[in-house]
Amino acid sequence: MNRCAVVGIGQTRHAQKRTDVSIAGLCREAALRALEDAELTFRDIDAVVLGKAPDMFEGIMMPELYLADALGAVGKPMIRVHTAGSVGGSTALVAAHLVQAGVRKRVLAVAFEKQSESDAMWALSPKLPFQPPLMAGAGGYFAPIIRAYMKRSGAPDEVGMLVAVKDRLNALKNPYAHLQMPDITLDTVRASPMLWDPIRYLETCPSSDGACAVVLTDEDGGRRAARKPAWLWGAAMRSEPTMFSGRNLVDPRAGRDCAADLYAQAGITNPRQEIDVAELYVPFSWFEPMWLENLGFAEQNQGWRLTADGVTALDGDLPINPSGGVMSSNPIGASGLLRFAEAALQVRGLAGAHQVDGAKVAMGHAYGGGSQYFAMWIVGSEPR
Amino acid sequence: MSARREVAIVSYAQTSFAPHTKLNDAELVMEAVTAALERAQLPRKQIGFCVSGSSDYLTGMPFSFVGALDAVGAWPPIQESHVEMDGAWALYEAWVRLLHGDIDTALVYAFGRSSLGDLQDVLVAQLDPYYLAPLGVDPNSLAALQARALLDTGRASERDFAEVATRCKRTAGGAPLDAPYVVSPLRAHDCPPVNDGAAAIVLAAGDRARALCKRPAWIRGIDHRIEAHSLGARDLTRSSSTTLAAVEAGVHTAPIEIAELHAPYSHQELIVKEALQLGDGVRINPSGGALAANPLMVAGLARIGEAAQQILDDNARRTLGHATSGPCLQQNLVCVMEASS
Amino acid sequence: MAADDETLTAPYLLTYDYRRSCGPVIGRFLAGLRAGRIEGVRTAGGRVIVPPVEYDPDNGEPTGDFVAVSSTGTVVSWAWVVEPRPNHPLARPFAWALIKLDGADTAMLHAVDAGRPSRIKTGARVKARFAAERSGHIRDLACFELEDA
Amino acid sequence: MSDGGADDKIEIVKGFIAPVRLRYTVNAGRASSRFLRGLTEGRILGQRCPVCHKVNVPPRGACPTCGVPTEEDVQLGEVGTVTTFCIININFDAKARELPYAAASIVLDGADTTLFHLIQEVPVAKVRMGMRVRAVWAAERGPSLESIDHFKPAGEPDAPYDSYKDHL
Repeated sequence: MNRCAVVGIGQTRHAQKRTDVSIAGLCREAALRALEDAELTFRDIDAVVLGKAPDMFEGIMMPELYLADALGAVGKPMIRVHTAGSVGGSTALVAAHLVQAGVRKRVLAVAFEKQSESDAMWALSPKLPFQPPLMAGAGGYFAPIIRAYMKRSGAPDEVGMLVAVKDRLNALKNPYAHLQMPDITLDTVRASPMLWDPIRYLETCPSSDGACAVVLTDEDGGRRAARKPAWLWGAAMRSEPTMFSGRNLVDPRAGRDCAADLYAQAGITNPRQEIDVAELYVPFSWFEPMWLENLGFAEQNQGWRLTADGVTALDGDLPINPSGGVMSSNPIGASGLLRFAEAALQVRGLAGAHQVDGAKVAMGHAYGGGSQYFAMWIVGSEPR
Repeated sequence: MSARREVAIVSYAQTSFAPHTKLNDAELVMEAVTAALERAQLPRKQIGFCVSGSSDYLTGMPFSFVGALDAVGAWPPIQESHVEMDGAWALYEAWVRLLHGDIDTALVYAFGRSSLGDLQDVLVAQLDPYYLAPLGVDPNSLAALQARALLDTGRASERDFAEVATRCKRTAGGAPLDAPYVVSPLRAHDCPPVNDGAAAIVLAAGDRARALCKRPAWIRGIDHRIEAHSLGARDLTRSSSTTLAAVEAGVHTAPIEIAELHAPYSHQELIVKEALQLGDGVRINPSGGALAANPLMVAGLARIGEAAQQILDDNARRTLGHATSGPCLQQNLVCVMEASS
Repeated sequence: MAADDETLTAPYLLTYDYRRSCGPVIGRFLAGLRAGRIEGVRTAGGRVIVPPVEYDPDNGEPTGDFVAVSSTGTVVSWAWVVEPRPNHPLARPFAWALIKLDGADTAMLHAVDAGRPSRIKTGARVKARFAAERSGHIRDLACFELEDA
Repeated sequence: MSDGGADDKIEIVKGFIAPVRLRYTVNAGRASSRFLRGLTEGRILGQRCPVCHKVNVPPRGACPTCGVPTEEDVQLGEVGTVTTFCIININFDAKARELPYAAASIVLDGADTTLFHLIQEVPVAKVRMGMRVRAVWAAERGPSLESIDHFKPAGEPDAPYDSYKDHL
């Protein structure tokens, strides 16, 4: 398997409504920034991989067709990936697979969502015949899982609020982040409406328009990169069914297996010690401690202690989501790729104000569906 | 770079491509996947990588691929991916993944129920949302514009279209030129039927392929290319992306015996055949192609499966499968298979 | 809701009013249509793309200045619609056509109100018919009509 | 429809409304049709996997972990255990419900997977994990999970955590 390097990263300014751009314009904003970072042009790209969540968000069936010209894909291979919420991560992995297999030298991965074209709540839950009635919205699926985690771990109610504050304060250091809430405190989170008990309004992610793009190259491209590259150490994906007997939604086995595969590829035996920073897909604040356990950063029922002890803060020992994470920007299709891209930015030392000092090994993580689709990568500042 | 790993199709199966099915997506996929795995005698739990192709817009429901996963038995958790495209592109992804060398088998499946909506309305959603979709221009009309452009070049006639239709549809009495136009210059016999169905392919690498199959269909080359979306920005009478993909896939290094072309409209077979530079000795679409049965998101994968089956059945030594996506052959994939490694 | 011997079926209407945002290039073109004129955009290579896009369709590079083009042009290809569908621009039989406007290097797709199929052919000259009420939408071009009509 | 401004000054058009109206005929498939017919008749049907013998409800015609077709129908009890739940303070439903209300994952007696449904006839503050609940059928039944109007307390002692901990 060939080495793969991240040599260009771009993202849009994320916002609730980017009515200043077309869908192509949104994607190009990210793609052109990634190419600029890599000091490449569309002519240098061998293949384009596009990811986004359901087509019904924008009402465009298979938008890779309409976006081919805008993304410089004419005359090239173009693939459209869709693996639910993990799609941004899967997009990066499908692109990396092309390089690792030696099929392409330079691949552009782009993921986006322009939620302002519709209403995600509607697109996720149209009134379909024969389907279970919609009783509780998206949070209604995850709130019972969080309750189960709280009961099982004995974590105090405050942990979810700590994550909500920490991620929003991190976002203040990220000029691309959607939410900019300088005044957020534990008290404002606590006072925000309880939407799906135990989830409060400020413990949920926003709905955003945005795109992210990454340029991946082979080893040669990495060594000749315009700026310091991030080197791919491991890449893994896992899926499990939506509903089955004995399914552990708090600690899904697909996530555990995916992480185990990832660590084996990257030669990591103690993720807590060996990974310097992680960008995890945390759409509800409580998923930070849950994923810390699922990914092996903490023992079962102990993940919340890392959060409570400040380990996951930007100046902590294991910073989680220094970019502000999904809690601060959530263009659904792009959210996974943003996690992967932010991990790469960290080991390249290019994360700006939210840079973690001395980050050499970073993890990007995405999940989707009913906590059933997982995509992850580990990148390092040096090749492995 | 070291020599690429050898990857082969070791089994293919499909459901019937009926005008309408009573099965849901998972039930359709179950039928195709089970048959493909049985033919390869590969237990479900030994599949190394799984990838599927489908489109939510066929049924109007988001996340349709999630439910179809039930048919795979994804436990313990599996390495799995999905393209919102024809399954032919899923096959490409599986081929790439097998080149890595760490896994030896892959399952590819595609499913689509075109009969639930009206494709002439649904496929409008595939178009540029600012300039084309608001005009409501339907796929038959777009294909007709392409057909007219081809007629204008003098390279084909309506009689040529009818001959393609007669051969593919095998209808009694052929395809009469006095039949009324649907959208001129296309008649009903020049347009694809509406079908539901699913198809599955098992891929294996190297010795694993030899162990699973007496006569694997080795993938000698596979490539795909896309063109500009705007019809006015390209020469509709040529399929430049097919030509590019064919060169990359090594179509011309040796003669092709049988080609399965994904040409939903009769004139598109002529354009694709020309783009592939296939000689007159090549048997085209013995399966009937997409003019005989066109389950969207499946028909492209089925072309590759049918072309592979000709090798598996010892009917041919070198075959070609082609898949297309988008209006007027915007995106094309070419897969060349051979009997011996 | 119908039931047959085996499976249940039900009608389902997928309906939503999407909110398109145009950005500077499409938005300017549509503003031009609203004002009764057609504009293209020039690529670095000098081609004029109509309707304009933010990128060169050949290589993805940004496009440049707006260029006014004629509202008359030539039919490059056409297809005759025998039975218009409800969402088509015209309710009577008409032609879809790819039309290369004078001054443009690419053809645009629109409807031609030609009356009957024998009146249209490749190479026919057509001119834009603007809608009486315009709102900044591709359908501000009601259709095209034959120049010699 | 656009929200652009006056012409001549080339004030660009910012956007427009793009209506989509697509008509489909949804087909429930074999397994769901049996389940939905059962609900119309006031019965909750699951399907047993011939390999792992687990009973899935709602049945989808396949065992999701074994990947084999499921055919054997199993009629389930109307009583089950709340495995976990949430309390909803905003309305998502077309039907306006009195807020707050509780929705729970319920493992029915005889089933191995959970159904998600409303819990009523009890103050939300009293809903708890392990609570035993009973289905209350709607006055008018049809091929929908809404044939069960809600679940109410069954009046039985709570189930021990160990009995449902694998159904979270």
